[in-house]
Amino acid sequence: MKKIINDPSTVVEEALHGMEVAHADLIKVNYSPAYIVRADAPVKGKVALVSGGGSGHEPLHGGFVGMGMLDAAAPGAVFTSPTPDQVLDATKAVDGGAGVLHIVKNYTGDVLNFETAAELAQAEDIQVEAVVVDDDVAVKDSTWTAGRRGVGGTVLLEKIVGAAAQRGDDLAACKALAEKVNGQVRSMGLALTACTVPHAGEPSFTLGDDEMEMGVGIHGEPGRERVTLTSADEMVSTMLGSVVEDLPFSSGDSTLLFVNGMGGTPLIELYLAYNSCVKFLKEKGIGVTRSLVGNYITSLEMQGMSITLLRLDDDMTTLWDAPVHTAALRWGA
Amino acid sequence: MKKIINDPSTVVEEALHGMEVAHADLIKVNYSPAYIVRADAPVKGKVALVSGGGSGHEPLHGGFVGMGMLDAAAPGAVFTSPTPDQVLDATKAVDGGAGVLHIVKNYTGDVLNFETAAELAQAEDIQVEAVVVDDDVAVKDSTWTAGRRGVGGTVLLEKIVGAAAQRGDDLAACKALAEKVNGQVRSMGLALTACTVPHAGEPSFTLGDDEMEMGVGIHGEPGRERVTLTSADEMVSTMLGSVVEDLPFSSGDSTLLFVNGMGGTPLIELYLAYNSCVKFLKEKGIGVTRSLVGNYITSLEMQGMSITLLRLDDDMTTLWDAPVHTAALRWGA
Amino acid sequence: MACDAAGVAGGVRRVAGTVSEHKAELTNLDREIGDGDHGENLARGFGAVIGKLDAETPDSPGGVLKLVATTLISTVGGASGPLFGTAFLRAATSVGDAGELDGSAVAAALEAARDGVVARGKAEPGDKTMVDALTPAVDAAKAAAEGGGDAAAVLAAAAGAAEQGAADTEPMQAHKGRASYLGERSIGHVDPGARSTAYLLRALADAAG
Amino acid sequence: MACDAAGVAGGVRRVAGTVSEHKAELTNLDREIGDGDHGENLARGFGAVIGKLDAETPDSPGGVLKLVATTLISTVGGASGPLFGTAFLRAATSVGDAGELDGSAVAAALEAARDGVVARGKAEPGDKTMVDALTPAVDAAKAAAEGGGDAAAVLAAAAGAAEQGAADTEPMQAHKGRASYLGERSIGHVDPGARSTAYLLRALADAAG
Ligand SMILES: Nc1ncnc2c1ncn2[C@@H]1O[C@H](COP(=O)(O)OP(=O)(O)O)[C@@H](O)[C@H]1O
Ligand SMILES: Nc1ncnc2c1ncn2[C@@H]1O[C@H](COP(=O)(O)OP(=O)(O)O)[C@@H](O)[C@H]1O
Ligand SMILES: [Mg+2]
Ligand SMILES: [Mg+2]
Ligand SMILES: [Mg+2]
Ligand SMILES: [Mg+2]
Repeated sequence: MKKIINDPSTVVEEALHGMEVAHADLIKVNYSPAYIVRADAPVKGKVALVSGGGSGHEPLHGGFVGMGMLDAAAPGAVFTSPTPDQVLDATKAVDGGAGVLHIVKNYTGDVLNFETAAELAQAEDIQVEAVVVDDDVAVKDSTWTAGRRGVGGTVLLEKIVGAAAQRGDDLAACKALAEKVNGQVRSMGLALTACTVPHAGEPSFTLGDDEMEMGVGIHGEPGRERVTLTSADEMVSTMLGSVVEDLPFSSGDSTLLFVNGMGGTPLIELYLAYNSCVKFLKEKGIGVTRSLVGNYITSLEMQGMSITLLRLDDDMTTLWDAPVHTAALRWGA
Repeated sequence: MKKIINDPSTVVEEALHGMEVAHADLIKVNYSPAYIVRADAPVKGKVALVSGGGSGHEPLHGGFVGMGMLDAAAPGAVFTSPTPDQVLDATKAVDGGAGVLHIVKNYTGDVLNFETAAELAQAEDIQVEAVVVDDDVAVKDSTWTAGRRGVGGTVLLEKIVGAAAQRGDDLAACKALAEKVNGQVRSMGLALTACTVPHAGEPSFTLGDDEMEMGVGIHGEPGRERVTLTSADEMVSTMLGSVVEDLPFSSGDSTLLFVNGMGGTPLIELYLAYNSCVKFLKEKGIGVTRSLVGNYITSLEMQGMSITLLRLDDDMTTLWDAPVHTAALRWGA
Repeated sequence: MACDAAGVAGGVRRVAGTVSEHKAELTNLDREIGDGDHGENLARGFGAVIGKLDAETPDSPGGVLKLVATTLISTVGGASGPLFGTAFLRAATSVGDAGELDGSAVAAALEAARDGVVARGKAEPGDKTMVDALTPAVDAAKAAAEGGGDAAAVLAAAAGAAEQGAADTEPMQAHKGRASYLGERSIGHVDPGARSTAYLLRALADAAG
Repeated sequence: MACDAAGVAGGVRRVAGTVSEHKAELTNLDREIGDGDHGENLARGFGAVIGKLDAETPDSPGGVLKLVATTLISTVGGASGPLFGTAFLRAATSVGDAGELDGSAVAAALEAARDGVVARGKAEPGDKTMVDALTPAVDAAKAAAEGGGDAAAVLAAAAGAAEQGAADTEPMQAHKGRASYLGERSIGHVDPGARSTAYLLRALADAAG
């Protein structure tokens, strides 16, 4: 295992220290329990957005805390959902009296721990609603699984709903918008190499030199099938093919295309893949009016990418364009 | 070789296409010869900044083209300096009548090709000056080498001098500032794994499971020495130790600390390393007043990092804080 | 050893030792069909439990169980944190403020624990989760208690059945938790949570026996 | 073959073939002590040269050499692009508008080429660069020309000397170019630019012979 760390058991805490010092103007960090809040939290009268999940997906979620996006993030151990007290204390720290929306990626652990936190917060008279993001088309959504996973769509949802909260939408409106975004976004991932959880010390899985894991999850969970390495165009056609068919997206749609790196993929490959995506969508008559290309929801040092497509309407587009000022996404401010 | 590509010989062109579509509001791309310019180039009366170098270091330099930073970037083949005609045509495309500053990283190929381009541009009556960046303390600056390499300091220089050009500084002032920045910035890199040039198909070097390359260059050039993998704190102490001693930086200095990923290093490790750096500098009484953490000057999928330290004065700080709007760095706009 | 507050605390300490001893194995099982953190998760949780117990041991079995529950909930995270937390919480409620537990109290506590896990996680037997270790354990515990077994005997019966239950998860296809994403590829691996459940019960049984 | 425009063009075509044939070897040498692109760089450059020659062959040796020079300069990049470009440019200038080259014209052109590389790159013999292949080649070419050798003989002499010169770079420590960053670790590898220079001269000699 080759990592820039001191000790597997202090990775998350040391990285939080680094974030805190590097972004002292934006965020404050609490360590016991661990959570990150906007430096100006609580913002009175504004609906607060709290997300969280295992660490190892940086910049998700801590990198999205700030004006126009999240109010707090609760980072668990690497690939391990946070505990209820992290989420509860974060919720209390950011509640500005207008209620709190929990943004939860659909994993058993995340859902259970956020549920417990929400119950405890409600017992303390904080209004809490939750949206569970499940945009990963690689997983069959059936009673035979824990349901679709929350992946790249989470980033877009946090930005768009964050902007709505910032402009003053109330809790019910924020929750409804979050559900709408979740209903219109689909994603799929792919791994070229595995990642190594610091504590485990060994890669989560092994891939042959000419193999890739199609449909991989962001915790290195093996995906839909292990297939032979193909060209970027073919990767994109499999991934976007599933994504487009699932919603389905149709000719004339206006979309936000998000090509995301898994942490170990260089930007040059992401732009190349983005180009393949645009070609693919053009043929189908699907328009790309907004874009995001980069490493935003990652799996440690995994090489690979995920592709997320969101069907936009005018309001979502306005909210996407609205100013945001966080460590990882910033514009108009 | 595991990459998201279609064909090694079209990687750069396809990635340029992707960039062009993803950032149509910011940049225009020319393909033959290849260069990227600000969408609003030439900016009349403003000194234009042109940089360039081999591809594979993204977002450097194309990701830094835009308001407040570069006017043009000339991307060569992967790890290969651009040709004079790329640089010449880029220079002509952005000259707004106030002259053009070439920002060249100190590699034999880059220097030779930019020199030729500058001569040709001058023959066409364009005022051209050049600054050669050589901030890498891993290389001994002696008559026995090609001189120090230009690495992380380039990013900071492009931002700071870009802001000076944007506020209206003339060519002589921009050149003087560029030389001042180059004189006050030092860097050192480290590789945990090698990278693979698409055309070569094989890793540029091989490292044992417990080895790292201390002082690596951004083209996978082996560095100062191959040593046993250590803790983040020890890596930082070796790297920053050399950096601090070289300038030297002293107690009371106000600095910009830039912790850069080599392309395959996850953000969580960069923030952790940043934390180690801050601890190290604190002990020496060196203050960190500005920061940059992320993958900004990379070596394809290499795992590793570089650390850059710039001694700031008031003017540089103001220029660093000035608005910038590029694909990879954006604030205040 | 008597199944009083000190006895239960001793059992919990032994659990902590077992978890730490098998940390790598549990993590490896989770790497196969999950995300490679199960051993670490439990080690972190039971490590924190030991810290709490060192500071102050509650004076009833229920108190100890509740301390374990709240500590696991606030330190483990993941799926197993709330599930094991709920299990210990329900067990604590089940034993009330009894000063010492007999065989049937232990069996009842185990049943309450299992029911709590099922209520939270919605897994059924055969879904390849810790429920597949807990359910046979509850059945065996109840039988042993009905046969007049004391706390140690009931725990020993539960542990044996849980071990068998854990082994039986190997040919199953997962329908809950992270392993379910693997579909058929989850077949052929033992479920980490079922295995840790068996270790946990074995440690309690050994401490009691 | 006569060393006229067609002859030189034929030689250049053969160089393109040789470069493409040895592309992987040159790249591998450059992976050892550089950045792994030398073979690719030259293959891209001479590929473009062939395209230009196919479109139109200039009518003098100097014209062909100039076409090669400008094409290499505008397609190769890296250190070798401007250096080989300069070499061909100086050679073109040296031969002027002669319709056919004799032995001494070839030797003079080689010397001009080498001087151009030195002027641009500032490398001295022993610095472990292409200059270490070019310099013995120039010496051998001049000797052959003085001995009355024709163009083919001069090129053959140059090629042989360049091959030896390239081999001799192996024990050297690099002081110029990317390999210089390696310090002592550059010892024990043949310089890629010296090797490609030798291939280039050998191809020209073979075509002329
Ligand atoms: N819905 C569920 N019901 C019961 N047990 C579950 C459920 N989901 C997961 N588990 C158990 O949790 C174990 C995984 O725990 P752990 O690795 O600590 O959490 P995570 O999956 O969040 O990483 C699985 O092996 C399984 O036994
Ligand atoms: N200053 C110099 N003078 C002469 N030749 C040089 C010099 N610097 C580099 N070279 C030659 O260039 C070769 C490398 O070419 P290439 O790999 O194409 O360029 P780059 O080093 O830019 O990747 C070296 O092997 C060496 O022979
Ligand atoms: Mg987990
Ligand atoms: Mg090169
Ligand atoms: Mg797990
Ligand atoms: Mg090279």
